[in-house]
Amino acid sequence: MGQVFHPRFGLYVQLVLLAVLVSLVCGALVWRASTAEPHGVDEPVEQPVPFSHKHHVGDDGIDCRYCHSSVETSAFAGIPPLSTCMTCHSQLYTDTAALKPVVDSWRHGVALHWQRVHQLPDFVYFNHSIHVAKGVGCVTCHGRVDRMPLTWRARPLSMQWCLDCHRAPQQYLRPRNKVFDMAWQAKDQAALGMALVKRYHVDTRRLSDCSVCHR
Amino acid sequence: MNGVNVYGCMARFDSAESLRGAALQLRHAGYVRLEAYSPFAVEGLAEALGPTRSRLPLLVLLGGLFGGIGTLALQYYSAVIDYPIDVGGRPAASWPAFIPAALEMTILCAVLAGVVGMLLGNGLPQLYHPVFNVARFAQASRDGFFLVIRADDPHYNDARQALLDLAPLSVDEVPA
Amino acid sequence: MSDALDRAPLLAPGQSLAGVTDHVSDIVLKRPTGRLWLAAFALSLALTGLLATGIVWLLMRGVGIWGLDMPVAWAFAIANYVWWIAIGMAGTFISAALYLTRQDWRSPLTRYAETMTVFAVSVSGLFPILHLGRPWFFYWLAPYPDRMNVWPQWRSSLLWDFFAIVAYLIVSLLYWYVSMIPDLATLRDRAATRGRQVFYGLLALGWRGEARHWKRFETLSLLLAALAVPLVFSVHSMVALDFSEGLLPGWHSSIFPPFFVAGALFSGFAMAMVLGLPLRHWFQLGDFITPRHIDNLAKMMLAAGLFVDYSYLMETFTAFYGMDRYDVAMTMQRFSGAYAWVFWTTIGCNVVAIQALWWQRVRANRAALFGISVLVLIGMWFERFMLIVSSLYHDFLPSSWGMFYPTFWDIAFLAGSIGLFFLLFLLFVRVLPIVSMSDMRKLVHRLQEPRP
Amino acid sequence: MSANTPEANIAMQALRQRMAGAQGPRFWRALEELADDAHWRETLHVALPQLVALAPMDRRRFLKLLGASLALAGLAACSSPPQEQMVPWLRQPEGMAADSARFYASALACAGDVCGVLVETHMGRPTKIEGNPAHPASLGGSAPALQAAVLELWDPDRSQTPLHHGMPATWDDLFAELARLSRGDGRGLRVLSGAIVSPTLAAQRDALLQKFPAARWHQYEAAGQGQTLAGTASAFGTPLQPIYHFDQAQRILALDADFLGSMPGRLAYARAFARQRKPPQMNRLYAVEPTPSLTGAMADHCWPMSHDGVGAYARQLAGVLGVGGVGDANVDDPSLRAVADDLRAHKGRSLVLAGETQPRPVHALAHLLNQALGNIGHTVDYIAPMQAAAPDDSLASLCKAMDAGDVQTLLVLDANPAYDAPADLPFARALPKVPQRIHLGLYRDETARLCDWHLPMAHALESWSDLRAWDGTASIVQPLIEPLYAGRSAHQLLAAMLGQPMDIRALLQSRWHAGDDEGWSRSLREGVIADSATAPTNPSAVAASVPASTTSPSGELELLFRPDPTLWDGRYANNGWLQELPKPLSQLTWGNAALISPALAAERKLVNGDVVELRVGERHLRAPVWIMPGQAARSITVHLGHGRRHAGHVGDGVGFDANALRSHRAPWREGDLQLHATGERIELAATQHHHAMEGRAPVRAGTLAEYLHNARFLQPDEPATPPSLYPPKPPGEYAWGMAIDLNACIGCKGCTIACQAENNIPVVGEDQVRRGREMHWIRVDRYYEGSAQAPHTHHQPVPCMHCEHAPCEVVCPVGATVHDAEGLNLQVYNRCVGTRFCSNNCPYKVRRFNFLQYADVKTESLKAQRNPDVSVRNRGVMEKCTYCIQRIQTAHIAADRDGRAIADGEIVTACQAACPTQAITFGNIADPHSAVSKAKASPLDYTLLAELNTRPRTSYGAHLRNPNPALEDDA
Repeated sequence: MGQVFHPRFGLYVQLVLLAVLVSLVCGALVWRASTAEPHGVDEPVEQPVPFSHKHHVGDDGIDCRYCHSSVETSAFAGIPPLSTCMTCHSQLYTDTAALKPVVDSWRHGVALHWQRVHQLPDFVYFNHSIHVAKGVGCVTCHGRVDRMPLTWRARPLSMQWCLDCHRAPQQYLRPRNKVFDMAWQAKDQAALGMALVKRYHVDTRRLSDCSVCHR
Repeated sequence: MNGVNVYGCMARFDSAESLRGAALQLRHAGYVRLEAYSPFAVEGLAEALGPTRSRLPLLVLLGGLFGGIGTLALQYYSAVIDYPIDVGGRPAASWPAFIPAALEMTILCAVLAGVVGMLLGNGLPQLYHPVFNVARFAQASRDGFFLVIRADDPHYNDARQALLDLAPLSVDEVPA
Repeated sequence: MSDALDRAPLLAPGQSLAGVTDHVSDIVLKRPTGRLWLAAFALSLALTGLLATGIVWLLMRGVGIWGLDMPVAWAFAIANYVWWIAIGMAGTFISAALYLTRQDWRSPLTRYAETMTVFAVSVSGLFPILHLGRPWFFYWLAPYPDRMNVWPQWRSSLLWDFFAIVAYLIVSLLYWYVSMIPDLATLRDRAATRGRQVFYGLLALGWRGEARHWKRFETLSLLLAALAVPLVFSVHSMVALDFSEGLLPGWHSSIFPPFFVAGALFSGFAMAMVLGLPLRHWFQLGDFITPRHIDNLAKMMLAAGLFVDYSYLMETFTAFYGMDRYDVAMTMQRFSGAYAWVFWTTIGCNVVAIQALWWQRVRANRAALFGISVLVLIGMWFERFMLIVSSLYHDFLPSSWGMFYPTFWDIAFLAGSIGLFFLLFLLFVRVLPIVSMSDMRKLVHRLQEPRP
Repeated sequence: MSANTPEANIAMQALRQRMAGAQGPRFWRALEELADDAHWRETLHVALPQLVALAPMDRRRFLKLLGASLALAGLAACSSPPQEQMVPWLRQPEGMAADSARFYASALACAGDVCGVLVETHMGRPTKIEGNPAHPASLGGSAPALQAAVLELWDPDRSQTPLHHGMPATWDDLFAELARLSRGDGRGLRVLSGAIVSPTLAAQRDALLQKFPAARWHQYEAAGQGQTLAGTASAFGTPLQPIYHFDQAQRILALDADFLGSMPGRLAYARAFARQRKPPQMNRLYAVEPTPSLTGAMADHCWPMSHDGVGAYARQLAGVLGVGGVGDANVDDPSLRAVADDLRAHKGRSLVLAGETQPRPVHALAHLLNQALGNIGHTVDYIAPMQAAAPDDSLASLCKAMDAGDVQTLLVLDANPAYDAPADLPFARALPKVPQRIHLGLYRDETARLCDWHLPMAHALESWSDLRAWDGTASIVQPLIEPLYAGRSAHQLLAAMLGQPMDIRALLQSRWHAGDDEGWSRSLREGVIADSATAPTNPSAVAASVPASTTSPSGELELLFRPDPTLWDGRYANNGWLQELPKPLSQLTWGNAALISPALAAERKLVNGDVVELRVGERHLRAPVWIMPGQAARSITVHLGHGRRHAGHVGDGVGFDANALRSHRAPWREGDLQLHATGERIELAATQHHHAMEGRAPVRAGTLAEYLHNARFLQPDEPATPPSLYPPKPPGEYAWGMAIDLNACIGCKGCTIACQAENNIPVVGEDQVRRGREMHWIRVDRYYEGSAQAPHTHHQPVPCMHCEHAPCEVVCPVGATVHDAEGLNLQVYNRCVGTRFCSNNCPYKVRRFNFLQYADVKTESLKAQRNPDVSVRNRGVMEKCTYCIQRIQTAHIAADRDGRAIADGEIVTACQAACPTQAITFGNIADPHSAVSKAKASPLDYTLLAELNTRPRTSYGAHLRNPNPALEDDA
C-alpha cells in the first residue's frame, strides 16, 4: 500500500490544530466583548449636554450634594431637576450652544435624557446613603470626578470589585467629613481604617452576605 | 550499500516466536539499532530488542496526586479562605464533603497523564514513517512480523546478510 | 451450572491471525450497507429528531413542558439520567475489571461494550443539563475565576456528580479510543480507498505496532483498567449520593451506593446482551462470541440481579426495623400507594423474570435471553422512577402531598434519548471495528500456543 | 394632586381624541409615541404632568425589568445590558424623595363594607395596600379584597374611554345628552347604584331627587345587608345596625353568622375575638351553621344543621330561655340545654348573633335573646344604619318599571345587575326597553354591553370621595394617582348632572372641614375623621312575638347561596390574585363548586369534580361538586361571583353563575332542590389534596382544660432540638425569627395575598395550579380532626421556616441558597440555575419554582404595580419566603445610618401587617425582650418537624379549644 501521508502532512495537522485553538480564543474574546457594559471603564460617555464635572466641581468648587441632593438620605443619589441647573443658568451662559438643550428643555418643559454612566444589574440593590454614612468617599467609587470634562466610569463596578471593599473596608474608609472631599488622602490608612470601622460600627461579619446587596 | 537515503533493512518472519528469536540473535550479534513490528503485543519482544524501562507508572502517579491534592487545595481556598459562606450551618472546611470531587479529579488527571505519556513516549502522532514505504509492511497490522535494522547501526553494512541468515519470509530495504 | 460450557472453547477452532482480522475489518470495509441497518437507522434518526425538537421547545418554554410540579420536582429527566449512566457501567466493568482478573473470554466483548459505555454516558450527560431551570448556566457548577468571585458549593452531591460525570465521560472516551488505535491502524492498512486511508490514518495517529510501543501500550492498558474500576464504582456511588444526601424517606439511606452499583451492573449486562445478540447474529460473530460468552454474560446478569433484589429486601427490612414513621409510611406507599403499579412492575421485571436464568436451557435460548434482558432494562427504568417519585409525592407534611403526571414531552425525551443512543451505535458498527482485532489476535496466538 | 385647570381639560380632550380606542398594551404604546412626539409632548405635559414626570422614570424601571428578563431568558447570555437613561424632573415635587416609599391614608368599600387603608406609593405609583391602624374597621389588618385593589387599579382590562354604542366618545358628548335631560322634572329617570356608604354620594342622591322630583333612585347589592336590617326592623320597629363587642363577650353563639369571614367590621371583630382567646383566658364560641365558615372553623362547638334547622335551634333556645314566647321551655336536648345554661351563666357577657343569610325571624330572635341575656349595651350596641333602601327602591320594582316601559333613562352607577341580579328578576331582558341606558363602571361588563353609553369609572385610588365604616366612622378617600385613563368618579358624573362644580375635593372639604385646613389635612393624614362614629341608640324591643318561620320537610335537599370568599358578588372576578387565592376551607382556586356533605356524597356516590345538574323548579345549571367536611347533610352550597361572561381576560368563564338559580324573594336559600349526576367529571384546581394529619401532628392541638392542668402538656419529653455535630454559630447582633399563633389564626388567607402583593409573586393561572405549581410564598394549610360530619378544623400558615440547619442549602451546587449572619435563609435568584434539589430536600415544601415564564414582563401597567424593592423572578429560578428581606434591609440601613439599633417591631413583614388577629410575630430572637422572643417562650410554642433537627426560626403556638365540659362527650 505504501505511504498514506506525505512527510509534511504532520505539519499540516499541527497547523490545523493551532487554527482551531486560535479560533476558540477569538470566540471567547468576542463573547466577552459582546457581553461587556455599554461603556468601558475610563471611556467618556456622550451626553445630550456636554456637562463637565471638571468645570462645576473642580473649577467652581460646587459641592456634590448641591446637585445630588438625596445622596445622604436615600439609595439613589439623585440627578438634579432642571430647576437646579436653572438657579445659575437662567443668568449664566444662557445663549451658548452647549446649553441650548437645557434652555429648550426648560422652556418647553420636555425632560432631558441623560445617558446612565454607572449602571448596576437590577438584582443589585445599592444604597448611597449608607455608604456615605459609613465614610465611603465619592472618589472611592467614582474616581476624581473633579477632573472629568465628560463623565466616565472610573471603576469596574463588578461584584469582585465591590467585595474588595466589603471584605476589607478599613482599607477604604475615611472620616465622614472627608467623604465629599475629592483630594483627601489618608496619612496612615491602616490605622485610621481600623479606627473608623470601630467608630462607625461597620459589622464586617455580614458585609459579604448575599442579602446585603441581593433581594 | 551505504545508508545515505536508506532508513534500514526489513525482514519479515512467519511468527511471533521466530521474530523474538531473530531479535535475540541479532542482539547477540551486536546489533543495537533494532526495531520489531508485530500485529499484537508479543511478550518479551521489547526486552529482546534491548533494555526497557517505562516511566509511565510514575507519570500516572504524579498526575493523580496533582489532580487530588490540587482539587482539595482549590476547595479549601474557595470555601474557607476566599469566600466562606454559612451553608446549612456546616463548618466552612467540610472535609468529608471535599473528598468526592477530589477523588474524581485524581482519577481523571491520572488517566490524562497516562494517555499523554504513552503518546509522547511512542512519539505519536507520527503520520509519516519510512517503514510504511515498504508495501508488505501493511501486513504488520494483520499477521506480519517484521524486524528492522536501522541504517545508523554500526554493523549496518552486513545487516542484510545477517537477516537472510535468520531465514525470514522476505527481506526489503526501507528507503528513508 | 454446566461444566461442558466452562470447558468449551473461547474461540471456534481454525481461527488464524489473518482470519480474525479480515472477518472484523471486512464488516467495516467491504460489507455493503444492509436494508435492515437502513431501517433501524431511519427509526433512530426519527426519534433523535423528536429529541432535538423537544430540546428546542424546552429551551424556549422551560422545564414546565414536563409534568414536574411541587412536590415532585424531579421525575423523568433524572430517571433517564440514572438509567443511562447505569447502562454505561457494564462496558467499563467488562473491559477493565475482567481484564484485571485475567478473564480471557472478555476479549470479543470489550469493544462494543466500551462503545455502549461511551454512548450511554454521553446520552445520560444530556439530562442533568437539560433538567436545569436555566440550562445555559450549567457551567456555574465548574470552579472558575469569574467577576462575581463566587464558587461552586462543594457540599452538594449534585456537584460531586458533575465532577463524576465529566471524569467518567472523558476517561471512558480515552479508554475506548486508546484501545482502538491498533485496530484503526489495521483499517488504515487494509482500506482500499484513499479517503478511508486518510480517515483511519489520522485516527490511528501513525500507529505501526513497534515492540516498544506495544510495551507502553500494554502498560497503559493495565493502568487505565486499574483506574477505571475505582472510577466506575465511585461514579455510581455519586449518582446514589444525589439521592441519599437528601433527607427524604426512601432517599436518605446508606445502602444506596452499593445498591446503585449493583443496579448499574445489572442493567449494563442487560444492555450488553440486548446489543450483543443481534450483532453476533447479523455479523456472523458466532465464532468469536461463543455460547460460552453468552452464558457467562447471563450468569453475571443473574448475579447482579440477585444483589439488587437483596437490596430491595434490605430497604424494606430497614424501614420496618428502624420503625421511622416516615420510612414506614413511604414503604407502605410503594406497596399500595398511587404508584404501586410501578413498584410491582419493577419487582416483576427485576426479581421474578431473572429467576429463569438459573436454568441452563434458558441461558442457551437466545430469544429468551433477549426477552429477559429487555424486561430488566424496563424494570430498571421503572425502579428509578419509583425511587424518585414515590419518595417525593408523599413526604413529610400531608398538606403538600401531590401527584406527578407525565406529559407528552416527558415521554418524548425518553424515547428520543433511546433513539440517539441507537443512532450513535448504528454509526459505530458501520465505521469502527465492533470487535477488538488486536485483542483477538493476541487471543488466537495464546490459544495456538501449546499449554504447559 | 390633580391638575384640574381648564387648559388641562382642553388638553385632556385633545389627548383623548388622539388616544381613542387604544386599549390595554396598545394604550401604553400610543402613550409612548405621544411622549416622544414633539408636537404632542406639550399637550401631554399640560394634561398629565405626572405622566410626563413618571413615564420616563417608569420606563427606566421597565427597561430594567426587560433587561432582567432578557438576561435571564438565556439568549441574553451573549447580549450586553441595555443602555439606561436617566430623566430628571423639571421641578421636583415637594418632599418627593428620589425613591423612598410613601404611605397615604384612604378608604375602600366593598358592598357596603368600608375599611380604612394605607396605600404605599413608589414614585407616585400605588404598589401596595396596608390596613390603617387608626381606622376602627381595620386596626392595621386587611382582607384579601383590600390587598388586591391595587392590582385592580393597574388591571389592563379596565375600560379606558367613554363608549357610545361601542364607539369611542368623549364625556362632553355625554354631558350634552344629560343637559337635554335636565330640563324636565326627571320623569322616567332612574338611577341604580350599589349600597351607598358615601355621605357625599347620599347627599348628591338627595340633591338629584330634589332637582328631579319624578326621578327614582334604586339600590341593589347581590350580597348586602338587607336581612340584617330587616331583622332589626322587625325586632325593634326601626332598622338598626348591630355593633358587636367581642372584647366583652365570654360566651358567643353564632347562628349561621360568619362574623370572622363576611360580616361588615369582620377585621375588627376578628381582632377582638382573638384577643379573648389567649390562655389562660379564653372565650367560648358555639356555632350552628349549614355550611362551614371561618367562624364555624374557630368554634369550640360547631353543629352543622340545615338552614331552617338553625332557625329551629334559635327557637328552641329562646324557648328554654323563655324568650319571645316561642317554643316550649322543656326541650330535652342536652347539648342545647348546656348551651342555654352556659349563656344564662354569663348574662351581660354573652352574645347571640344571627347571620345575614338567615331570615328576619332568626335575627329578631337573636336580638331578643341578647336583650333577655342583658347583653344590649354591653356586648352589642345598635346604631342608626348608614344606608337603608326602602323596599320599593329595590331592584325588583325597577325591573317592573322597566318592563312596563315607564323608564326613559337608566343610569347605572358601578353596578352590574345584568350579571348579578337573581334569575327571577328579568333585568337583562327588560333593559333594552329603556331608550337611554348609561353605565358607569370600572369594566365594560355584562351591564355595560347592554347600555348605549359606557363610561369608564375612576378607580377608588384615582378619585376623591368619602366613606362611612360599619360603625359610622367616616374617612376621606383621596386619589393616589391621576386617573390612568379617561375615568371619572360617580361624584363627578352626578356633579355634572346637578350642575355642581367638578372639584370633588372642595366639595368634600366644605362638607367635613369647611374652612378648617388643619383639620382637613389631619383627616387626610390619619385616614379617619375624628369622632365621626355614630353614637349607639339602644332601643327597647317592641316585637314581643316573633313571626313563625316555615320549616321545610326533612330529607329534601336545599340550596344555599353565599358570596364568594374572595370574589364576593363577582366584582373582583378579573383580579388574578383573588382568583388564585385558595378559598378558605375548600382550598379551591379559579372557580366555584357545589359544596356537598360527605354523607350526601356517599349516598349519591359522588367524588370531587363530578359534575351534577342542580335543578330548582324550572331553573337549573351544571356544577362540579366538592365534598365539604362539616357541611350539613342535606344542604348544598354554591358561591356567587363566578361564571362571569364579560369580566375581562382573567375572569371570563371561570366557574359557573349561581345567580341562575337565585330568586330575590329568598336570596340565600332555595328549598326543594333536585340533584342529578351527569357522569361528567372535571378536575378542580385545589391547592391542598390531603386533609388528615396522618398522626404526624403538624398542628399540635389540645383543650384549655388540659393547658390549665399542665401548661407544657404539648411539649415532647425529649429535648425539642436534638444535638448537632456542627459547631454553634457565634451569636450576632440580630437573629430574625417568627412566631405564628395557631390559636389566633382564623384562616382568612390575608397573609397569603399580602405576601403576593409585597413580593411581586406572579399569578400562574388555573391550569398551572391544577398541576400543583402555585407560587404563594406563605400558604395556609388546613387540617381536619374528628368526624367528617362535624370535624375540628385547624389552620396553619406555612412560610419558609428559615432553618438554622437548612437542608435546602447543603444540596445546592452553586450556593444560590445560603445563610446570612442574621440567620436568614437566602435565595439568590441571580445565582440560581434551577436544579430544584433544594425543593425536594425541603421537608416543609415551601419553595416555589418558576417552571415557565410566570412573571408578566410585557404588560406595562402590571410592571408599574410591582414593588421596585423586590427582584422580579424569571423562568427557571427557585423562589420562596424571604421574611420580607427588603423590609429588613430598609430598616437595617435606616438604623445603621443613624448608628442606632433596630427597635423591636420596627420591621413588620407583609403577612404580619395584614393579619387581622396579629397571629404572626416577627423580630429579633437574639433580644430576649422582643415580642417574638416572648412568644417563643410560651409553653405552647413548638417547631414543625423538630425531629429532623432543621432548627426552624419559624415556630408555632399550639391550637387550643375551650369546649364546654358538659359537652365534652360529643365534642
